[in-house]
Amino acid sequence: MLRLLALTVCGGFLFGMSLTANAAEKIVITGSSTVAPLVAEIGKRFEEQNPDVRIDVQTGGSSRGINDARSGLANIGMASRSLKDEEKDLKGTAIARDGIGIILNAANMVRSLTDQQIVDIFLGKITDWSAVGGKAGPITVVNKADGRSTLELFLNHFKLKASDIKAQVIIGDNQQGIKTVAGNPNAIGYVSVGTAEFEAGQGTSVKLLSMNGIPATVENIQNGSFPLARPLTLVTKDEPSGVVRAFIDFAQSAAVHDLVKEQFFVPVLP
Amino acid sequence: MSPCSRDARLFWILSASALIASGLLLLILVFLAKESWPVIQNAGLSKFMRSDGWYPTEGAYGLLPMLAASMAMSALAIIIAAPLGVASALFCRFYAPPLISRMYRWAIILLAGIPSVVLGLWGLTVIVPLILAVSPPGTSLLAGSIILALMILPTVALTTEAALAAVPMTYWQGAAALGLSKEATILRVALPATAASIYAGILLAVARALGETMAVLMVSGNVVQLPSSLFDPVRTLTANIALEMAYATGDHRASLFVSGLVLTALVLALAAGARRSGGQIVHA
Amino acid sequence: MRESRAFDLSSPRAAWRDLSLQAAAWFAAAIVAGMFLWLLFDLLWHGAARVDWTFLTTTPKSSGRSGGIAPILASTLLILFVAIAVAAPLGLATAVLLSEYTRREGRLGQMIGLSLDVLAGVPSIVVGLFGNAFFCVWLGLGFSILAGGLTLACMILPILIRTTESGLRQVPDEWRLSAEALGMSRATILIHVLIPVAAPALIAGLMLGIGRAMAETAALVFTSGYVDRMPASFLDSGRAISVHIYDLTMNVAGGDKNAYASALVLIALLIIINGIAVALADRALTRRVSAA
Amino acid sequence: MTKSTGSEPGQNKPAPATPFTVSPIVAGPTCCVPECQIRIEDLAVSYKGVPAFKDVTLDIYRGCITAFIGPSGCGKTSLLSSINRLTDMIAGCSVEGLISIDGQNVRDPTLDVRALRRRVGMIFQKPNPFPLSIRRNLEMPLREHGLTNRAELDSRIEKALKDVGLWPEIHGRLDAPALALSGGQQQRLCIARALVLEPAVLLMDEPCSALDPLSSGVVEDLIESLRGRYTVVIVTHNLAQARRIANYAAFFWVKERAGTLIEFDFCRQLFEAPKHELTAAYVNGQRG
Repeated sequence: MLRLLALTVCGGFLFGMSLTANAAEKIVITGSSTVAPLVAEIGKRFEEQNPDVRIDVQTGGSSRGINDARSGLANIGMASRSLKDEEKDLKGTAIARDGIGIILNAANMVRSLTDQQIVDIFLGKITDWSAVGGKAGPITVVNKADGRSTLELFLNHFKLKASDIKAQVIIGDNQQGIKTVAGNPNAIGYVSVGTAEFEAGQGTSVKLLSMNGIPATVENIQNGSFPLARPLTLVTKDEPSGVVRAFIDFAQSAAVHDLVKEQFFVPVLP
Repeated sequence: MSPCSRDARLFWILSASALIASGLLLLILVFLAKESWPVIQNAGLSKFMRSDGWYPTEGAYGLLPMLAASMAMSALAIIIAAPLGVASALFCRFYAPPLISRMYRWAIILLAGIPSVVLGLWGLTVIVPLILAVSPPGTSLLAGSIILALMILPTVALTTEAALAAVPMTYWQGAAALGLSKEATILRVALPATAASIYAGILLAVARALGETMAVLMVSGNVVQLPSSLFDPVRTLTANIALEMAYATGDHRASLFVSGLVLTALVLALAAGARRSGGQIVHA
Repeated sequence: MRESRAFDLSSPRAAWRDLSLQAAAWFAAAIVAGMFLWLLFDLLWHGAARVDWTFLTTTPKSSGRSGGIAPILASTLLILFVAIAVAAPLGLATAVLLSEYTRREGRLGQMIGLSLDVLAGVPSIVVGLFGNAFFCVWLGLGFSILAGGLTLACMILPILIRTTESGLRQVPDEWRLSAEALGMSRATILIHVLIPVAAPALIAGLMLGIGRAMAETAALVFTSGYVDRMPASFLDSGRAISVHIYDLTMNVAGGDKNAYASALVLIALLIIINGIAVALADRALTRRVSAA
Repeated sequence: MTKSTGSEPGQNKPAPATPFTVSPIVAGPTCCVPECQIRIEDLAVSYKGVPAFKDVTLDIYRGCITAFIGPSGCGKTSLLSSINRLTDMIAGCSVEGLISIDGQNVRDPTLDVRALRRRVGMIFQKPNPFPLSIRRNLEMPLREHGLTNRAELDSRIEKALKDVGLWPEIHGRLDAPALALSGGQQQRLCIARALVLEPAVLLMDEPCSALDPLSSGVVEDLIESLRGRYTVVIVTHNLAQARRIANYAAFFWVKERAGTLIEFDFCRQLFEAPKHELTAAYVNGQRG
């Protein structure tokens, strides 16, 4: 019985080894979990058009994507933000845009909040909805975990420090934010505009707030009027060439705009 | 092949396997230590054993609240799961009609195999709103404990059941001969005879509870604070790693590995402590 | 052991205590079963409509919102295969060493036992990071099914060893003694008597391990990866079903329906594997002691 | 290690290198020529420093049945297990003194224990056939000792089963699980399992005590039929049984918290005219 097992193991390994010989040209892409589903879909379409290329997309966060691109572990890194100043040695290409919108539970009576009110809520200076014109109830602040690009964008926009925010719930990925706010009538959070719009359309109990009077819609992100937006970026170590170049060009082209919209992001126009 | 050399060979194969198995732990520890070394060197361990905030990007590394949260959540979970698990095993073994017993066992085994993500999702959409109705924000220490309890219950139930199955027939006969009632036989004979195994099962369950990540992340709120009530949102060490690892670099990343190191040390202390007292149970 | 039903309840006090223990057992079972059924019905409610043959046999489309999970199922099973193929022999051998060659109080046994208990408690995400650093990068396996399987093997090893060891320890000493008295080698008695008798425990451990392995998310994201293409070899990256479920619920808007459906498939898969394991154990047992 | 491959010991072939090759049985069926086969001198066994028995000196004669009698806890079983060195398996057990079989020191650390155990079979109190088929139970020890020839295996198995009288009962279902047999059948199978290796000595530790009277009688008859062909050492609490089947008897008693040999003699002598008053009291049912 034991011997049989051992044989199977060996057989399995040999099988594995033998099949890798047919490796086509492979592009490894790692990074932001926000960007990964989109790039994976783009990759599939690219593979269809270029049968001898294989594109492996792995997730792990923006910082990871940038690190892997820099160290050469990945051909391309994915980041859900623009490159920081200390990352300017790398080459970044935006393939889509994403807006960050404030969401409330759909049952919340509050229609709009001023920037100051949002800041006060997130700093814990306002703790009850009655202070901003809603039905009395303790505010549940839903914040993003430290290090996330969404958080950085939010903090930058409102000129806040991570340690000053008084949150009741801290979440990781985008959908967790939507699910948390949808389940709590007194919650406030911020998520990707496209997905929130989609979820609200699907009947999920969330609604997007206007910012500075500008409604949080995909349209307003596209025309650049919505203030809280970020680029989804593909990062390479050097000026890309060969298949990598071809892929990045493809990812920017109009041929993938339907995929970008399918993921509730906003295509970048050349 | 002569039996002697065959035995010798067997022994070497076995030893090599055991060496690999326990070597794995050593490797993991070395890996953890190596990854967390830079920040320990820079900031010192004492900076982690504080509760003045976790803002690694701003140089504040207070792990204490998360350590407390991890311990509190696992303790609560085992307080819920241990009685339910042992009672489940008793139910399966002594009280349930054969068909129900079989089905119930299946349910327990399936429960053990439900991905923590699914449990977390269910917790977030079902349990959290229930707790929210009592006291906001719903995502809380209590929610995490309930989900964890569900997750580790099968471990307790299955190990207890296996241990009960192994109680020698003579014990039952002996108890029956003494005219002991069923209840007395179970409580005074069967459970004490299996105490060591049940204990081991509970230990395994606590270790799993301490190490659980995804479900906890989804339902417990993840706010870094010392919990003062069951309804407070808390962040465990594992959730901390999962939330931030993908986005961390440099000292921040290293400090997350310190979280892992602290957690492993906690499990080690637990296992060593249990081993000491467990040994006494075996001899008693 | 239902013979114990025949116990005589002599005094009303004892009868009352009997009854209350029985009630407590039923009550606990009802709570657990209730929670489980609630969970199961929740999953069925959200996902049952999606599960059909097409779902099982087509590839995911639009990041998994639509389409099926065929490549994901294939990757999951391959990862599981690698994990078991590595962990089962290693675990069995270690368990045998612990139960047959070391005394429970002995130093060596204690050391190995302690390290296993700790290994069982290392958070899966840490194991995942370790797997990434060790198997993917250091051994050069990259994001691959092989690396994922090996990482899972590390995770299920302690469970496997512990249950198998306790199974072996429960085999009565008589057989060891008589084998010894017949001048037989330990290898023979192990292979022909002890391991078959302990097989149910081994299978129970394996089931727990498989359950845990299939449910694992955190460790696999970093090792077997995110690629949802049909794997062509063990060195390909392949998305495991729990990673898929996590991605659909937490990262892909509109993926919930397929997430629930995938969870149902996962549970069905567990039922099938468990059924096979139980049948195998029963057969092994009845063949040895039928009519006894 | 020495392991004779072609020739099976017991065949009439000179093999001086193998310590346990015995010359063909010389003792007649009535055990009329007492020839010492096992010599025990000043033997003591202790477990973790607690003595089980000490100061035991006695000779066991070839082809005869020797019974060990005495109350529980006087070291009979420990003495039995030290003869085939099963005491090695028990942690904390230490043996002192001398045991030799056919002049070969059993306690020699360089001795091949497997060869020893092959020449010294052992039967335990509880029947303990392996959870395998009847055939596999008998086949496994043979294969273990290097016999692989199918025909030879079958003939040896048949012979052993015939020797223990099981053959007529079970020859049609050799592949049935051994644990499905009755208790008495299981014990006879265990004896067959020991006999199949063609040992010179059989150690029996209360072989009938776990059996019902009928099965016990069958096993007793079987043991009696082994006289002359094998040297049998039997521990028993059944004095009548000892009296019925044994040629020699040894009486043990606990003195100063350790078992010791009180009297050793011809069985009839020991029962009918014991020299020691303790023996007299015990065999007459006044003590113990």
